[in-house]
Amino acid sequence: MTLSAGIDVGSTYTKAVLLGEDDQIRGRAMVRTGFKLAQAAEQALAMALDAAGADRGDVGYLVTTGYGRYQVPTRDVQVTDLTADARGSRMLFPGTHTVLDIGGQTMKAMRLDDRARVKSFRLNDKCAAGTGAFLEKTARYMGYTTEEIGPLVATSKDPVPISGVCAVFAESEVINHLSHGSAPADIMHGAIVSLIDRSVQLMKRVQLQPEVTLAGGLLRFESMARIVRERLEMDVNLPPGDLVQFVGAMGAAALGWGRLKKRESEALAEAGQAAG
Amino acid sequence: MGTKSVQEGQEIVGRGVREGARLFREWFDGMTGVAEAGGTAAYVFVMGSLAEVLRVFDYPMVFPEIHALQTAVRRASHEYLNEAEDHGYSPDICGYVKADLAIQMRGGDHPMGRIPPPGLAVLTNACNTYIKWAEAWERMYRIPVFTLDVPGTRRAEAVTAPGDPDFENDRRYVAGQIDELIALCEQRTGRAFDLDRLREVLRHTNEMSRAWRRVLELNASRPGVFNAITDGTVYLGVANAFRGTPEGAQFFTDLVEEMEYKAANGLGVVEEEKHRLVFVGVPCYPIFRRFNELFTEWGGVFVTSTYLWFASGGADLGFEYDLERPLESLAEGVLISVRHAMDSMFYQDRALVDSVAQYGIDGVVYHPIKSCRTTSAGMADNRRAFMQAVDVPSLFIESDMMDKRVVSEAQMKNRIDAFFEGLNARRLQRAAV
Amino acid sequence: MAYAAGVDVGSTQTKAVLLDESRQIVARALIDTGANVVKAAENAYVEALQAGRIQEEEVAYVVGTGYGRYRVTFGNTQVTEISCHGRGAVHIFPETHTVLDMGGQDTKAIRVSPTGEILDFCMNDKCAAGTGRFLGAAAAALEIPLPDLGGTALKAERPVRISTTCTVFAESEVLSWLGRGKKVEDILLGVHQSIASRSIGLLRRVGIEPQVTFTGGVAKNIGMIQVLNDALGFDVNVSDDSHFMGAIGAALFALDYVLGSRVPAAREAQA
Amino acid sequence: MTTPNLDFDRLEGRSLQEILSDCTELFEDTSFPTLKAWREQGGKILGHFQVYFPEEVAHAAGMLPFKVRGAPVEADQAESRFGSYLCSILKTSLELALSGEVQLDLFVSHPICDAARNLAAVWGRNADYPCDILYLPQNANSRHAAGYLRDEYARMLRLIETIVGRRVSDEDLRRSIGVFNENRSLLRQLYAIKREQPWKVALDEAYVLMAIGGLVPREQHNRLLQTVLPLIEAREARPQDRIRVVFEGGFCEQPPLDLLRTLGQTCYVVDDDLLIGLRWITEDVPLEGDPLALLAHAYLEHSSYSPVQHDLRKPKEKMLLERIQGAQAGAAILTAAKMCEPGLEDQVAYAQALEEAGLPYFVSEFEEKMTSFDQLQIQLETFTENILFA
Repeated sequence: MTLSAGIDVGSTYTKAVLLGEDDQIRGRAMVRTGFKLAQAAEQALAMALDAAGADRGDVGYLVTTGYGRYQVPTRDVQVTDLTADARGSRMLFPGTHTVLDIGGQTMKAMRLDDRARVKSFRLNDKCAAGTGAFLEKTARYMGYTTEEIGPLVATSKDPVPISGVCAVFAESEVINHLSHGSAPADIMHGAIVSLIDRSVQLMKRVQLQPEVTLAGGLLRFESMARIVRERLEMDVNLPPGDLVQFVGAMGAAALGWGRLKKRESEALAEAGQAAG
Repeated sequence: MGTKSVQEGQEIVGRGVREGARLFREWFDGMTGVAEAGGTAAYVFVMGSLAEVLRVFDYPMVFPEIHALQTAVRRASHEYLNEAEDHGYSPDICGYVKADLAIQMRGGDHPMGRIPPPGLAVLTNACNTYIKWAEAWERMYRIPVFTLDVPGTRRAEAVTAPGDPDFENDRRYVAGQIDELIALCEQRTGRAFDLDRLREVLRHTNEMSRAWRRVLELNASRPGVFNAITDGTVYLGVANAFRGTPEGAQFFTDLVEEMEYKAANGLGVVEEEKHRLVFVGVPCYPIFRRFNELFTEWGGVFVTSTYLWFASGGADLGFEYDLERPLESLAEGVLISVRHAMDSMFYQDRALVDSVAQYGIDGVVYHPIKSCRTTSAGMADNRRAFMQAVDVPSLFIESDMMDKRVVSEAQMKNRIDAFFEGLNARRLQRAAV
Repeated sequence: MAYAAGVDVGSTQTKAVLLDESRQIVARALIDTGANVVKAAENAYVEALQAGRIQEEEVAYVVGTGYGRYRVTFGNTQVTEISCHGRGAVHIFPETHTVLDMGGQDTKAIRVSPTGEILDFCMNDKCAAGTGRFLGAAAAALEIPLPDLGGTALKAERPVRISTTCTVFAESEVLSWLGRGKKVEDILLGVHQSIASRSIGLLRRVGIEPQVTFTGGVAKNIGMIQVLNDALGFDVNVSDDSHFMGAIGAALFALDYVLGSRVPAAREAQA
Repeated sequence: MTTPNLDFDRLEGRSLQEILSDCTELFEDTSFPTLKAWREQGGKILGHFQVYFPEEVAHAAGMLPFKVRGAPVEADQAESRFGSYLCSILKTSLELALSGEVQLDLFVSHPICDAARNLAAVWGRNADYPCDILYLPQNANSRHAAGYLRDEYARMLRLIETIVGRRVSDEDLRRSIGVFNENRSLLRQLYAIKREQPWKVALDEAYVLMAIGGLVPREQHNRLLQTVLPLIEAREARPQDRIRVVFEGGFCEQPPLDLLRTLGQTCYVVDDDLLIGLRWITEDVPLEGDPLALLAHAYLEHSSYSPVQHDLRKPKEKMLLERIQGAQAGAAILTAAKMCEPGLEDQVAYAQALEEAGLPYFVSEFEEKMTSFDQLQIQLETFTENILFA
């Protein structure tokens, strides 16, 4: 059994996906990244292999992506998360032309051409006001964990406006709202709206075209996708369940198949030459 | 003035703000009228509008800075800024530029009516961003753009005067360009330039400048007779939109009467004036009223402001044209006034030191803004020089005149409160000595 | 005996201090602010009362300060923490002319008169980049307890040049330097130097006139003290009560009222 | 005193690698040893801030024209003279003066942007030598611009004469124009190599070679280029499969050298506007006639475009497309220094024009003081991956 492996070494989680030749997922796994990146990558890969009932020798090609893409010595090639996301999104939703990826530290918007190549892209400025970290800080400040963000916001109807000048300064805004009696759910809702508004702006900057597909860890909360739909006033694709976190790894694995086939045909050609 | 009856007095007090608001409304309605009739306007800027020339050709005039700031005063600027940013304009670009370009993209749609598109743009180099802004209209509308280049002061200690060879070189250059502007207007309108009409316009401008200068001087009285930020902005609107018109001249003549009356009768801006302040920079329009309250609730009154200097195109100098030689004098006046507007941003420390004595200043409020490097980039250093020259406390608060994302009222209040705590403590300390 | 109290409600911690009429500190309390600001102020105050075995009725005047100063519902008046830090610093170190306060989300440079009035001040405006918060984030990323941070930094030999980006990115910036093979202490010293550099920029705005008193939570960090001393070319004053400085200043303003020696500035103006 | 790292009289016989490494060392030396050496020898220095300064005028008076272009230093002192919303180059440039690392006899800025005019005023309040603004015409299309600019150059020359204490003749000016004509011609040759055989010289190498011109007497720079250009031509190097791009956005604030290295490893930068202030006159200035008038003419008629020059005949997006065509590039990197208003404004027009022309590009921002390039690297890789492979 030959498999192509994609490993997305993100700043918080490392995700691995194994794809068969039919583009079907044979195994996947996710581990916390920590600060030993290569180790996290190997661990995620090993777990995915277990899930697939395969072993390391079955991996015909290994593509890494994410912020630690260069830290995995066993890789065949690395690609950026944008390139990987583009491919992964197109696999899941063939009509995808725009991808929005919101991670802990970065926010990326990209527009794809018909061959799933990234035609135009934008990253958030190097200021955390527009990233997931902003939400996590707001939640933590009010005594909630990141995982509680989703259920919390589901109870809110009326977002409190949060300006989001600076993720740290936002705390004093939160204090202000709390002491004026605003509900934590509404404040959290406001913080998400402020974040989503930034992401919508980023998508407009790449000249958004439907369909829009969401990727990235922060979008695992159902309420996020709902708010994106509301602010964008259009439907968006959301990969089911925790698959939203695996879009990059899937895309990387798919790119791996492309390279694998190219390598095989080159090998064949070479063999042919040698024989002739 | 003390002889006026109580009734007369009641009519006079507040007339400037009332009339100013009415004129301002009228001007916007006029613009909407032009836009709805499918017309265009001459786009001009507050620092050197060249109204004197354009009025002769009866051009309707649009001040994009003013319609941009009105979106903030009317709490809609963020919508316009977002739209321009969606189009690729960076968050760090001037908010006025972005709001205006968004207005253009919306076909002139504005909270106060409709803005006609430009048929011609006339600008000076008083702000370099004017030039970049006009380049955007040029691309959008393929219209002629005329930059009247007014060389500024080369060194703080080398301000030239008529007669100096360096001044005369500059004057020649400005005069030559004014001729070219006139030729452009003639060509665009198909009308010949009318020198008598120019004289008439210059006369109205002279009356306005004389009165404007007097109004500013009258705020040296205690208590201050107008608020340089709130009332001052209304007056500025008229000074720009009605420059060179009989209405404008009349408004300022009346305003002098009002201010003289208030001065003579000791009628101040706030109930109890405790601190006389100078404002340096452009006001915080997204929370305009509240911004001012943060000061007035401590008894602080802005008696003058560099805004009233540069945003009137240097009209505070009160330059009066010589009607005997209108064109030569126009070149000289434009050069001197626009250069003065620039100096009141780049080399403002000395003027501020002078204002301390003239207005009896207790404190200076510097308000650098994200949008504007012209007014803001030199402010910290100007403040430093000012504080070294005189023992007057100052406050340095950064925000923006358009972008509420960088305006944090809580942060601002904290600093403003501390500033007044310091001013009060200082006063008590001095009283004790 | 009448007492005066100062309650400083900051974004992360709330501090309360009680003074007696001879300006001696008789009690302190420090708690995390948390989500309920009003409660935090009350709790800190009550804790201080208990610590000093003082009845609430014995406290004649309470001044609130800090971001939550208007939430000190039992306070008699409010004074900004800028005034309070200046006042507190001069009380503890009478030769103070300049105060540097590094707190959770902002850094303040304050020039004060010999009696503790504010002559000039500057704060970071645009965002929290380069404030003390960066240290907390770096400590978390490197899994070093906050109190050990400064000591670790001082072991550095070749500090890394850190560009002061957003505080929230401190973690990834620090990790990326680790990834590039830099030593923990070299990275940490770089972080300290970068924050010190920003702070000195603020100090220069108000003018650096010795003595300089260093206050706020970060003043507990020996690394920061050392880096500041090196950069300034002289030693800054640091008190054991550095993080209580705002509350001490507030209590001093309250005591003015009690003793009638002078009317607190804020009260005067907003009456 | 540190001696200059490079001995311009002993270039012969040295290897290209040695010379390049010395040049890099000199370029990165933020103590500016060549300026110190010049002053030790009794020379005077004119520091000019970006972009369009006629260095011939300073050279003719025997002054060393020093290109003030910021430096990778902490703006410890300058930070307190400015607010938050400002580009880095302004701060670090002033820092060089405030820290005493760079001592000048005259500082000149132009009204290229609002920040630069403020800089002249700030510098003037903090320095004990004259700080002047050379008011370049902002209305390049006026019939009166050439005459005005000639007068303005004459004013600058008079100011310079008061500093050096001697008259500068037309002959002096012509001699200097000759030196600079040669310098510009050599730089054009360097750029021809970048265009035609980009594998022979790395982006950062070519950049450093050019930048040395802003630090040393131009005669020495000429000698350096004369020695080095044939060595580069003779280099054994193989072309690689990389995309050819134009880099736009380096006309004023300069990206850190590491950023250029990162860029150069991924693609061939076949033309750019880096340090355009050292080569903005695009044709030889004639040696016959009134030299100041000829220099003024060169500014108005034969100068490189940039976001801070306004000429109705030269719409910037059209000029960029010409640059891309001229260099046979297939893509563009549109970048701007953080907080650079003119640069950021033009990005919009550039992007639109490239979009219409169907040329791939990406938009980014940089800062002279940046130390991590993750963000840029991701953009660059995504860009090239999607052009070359995917």
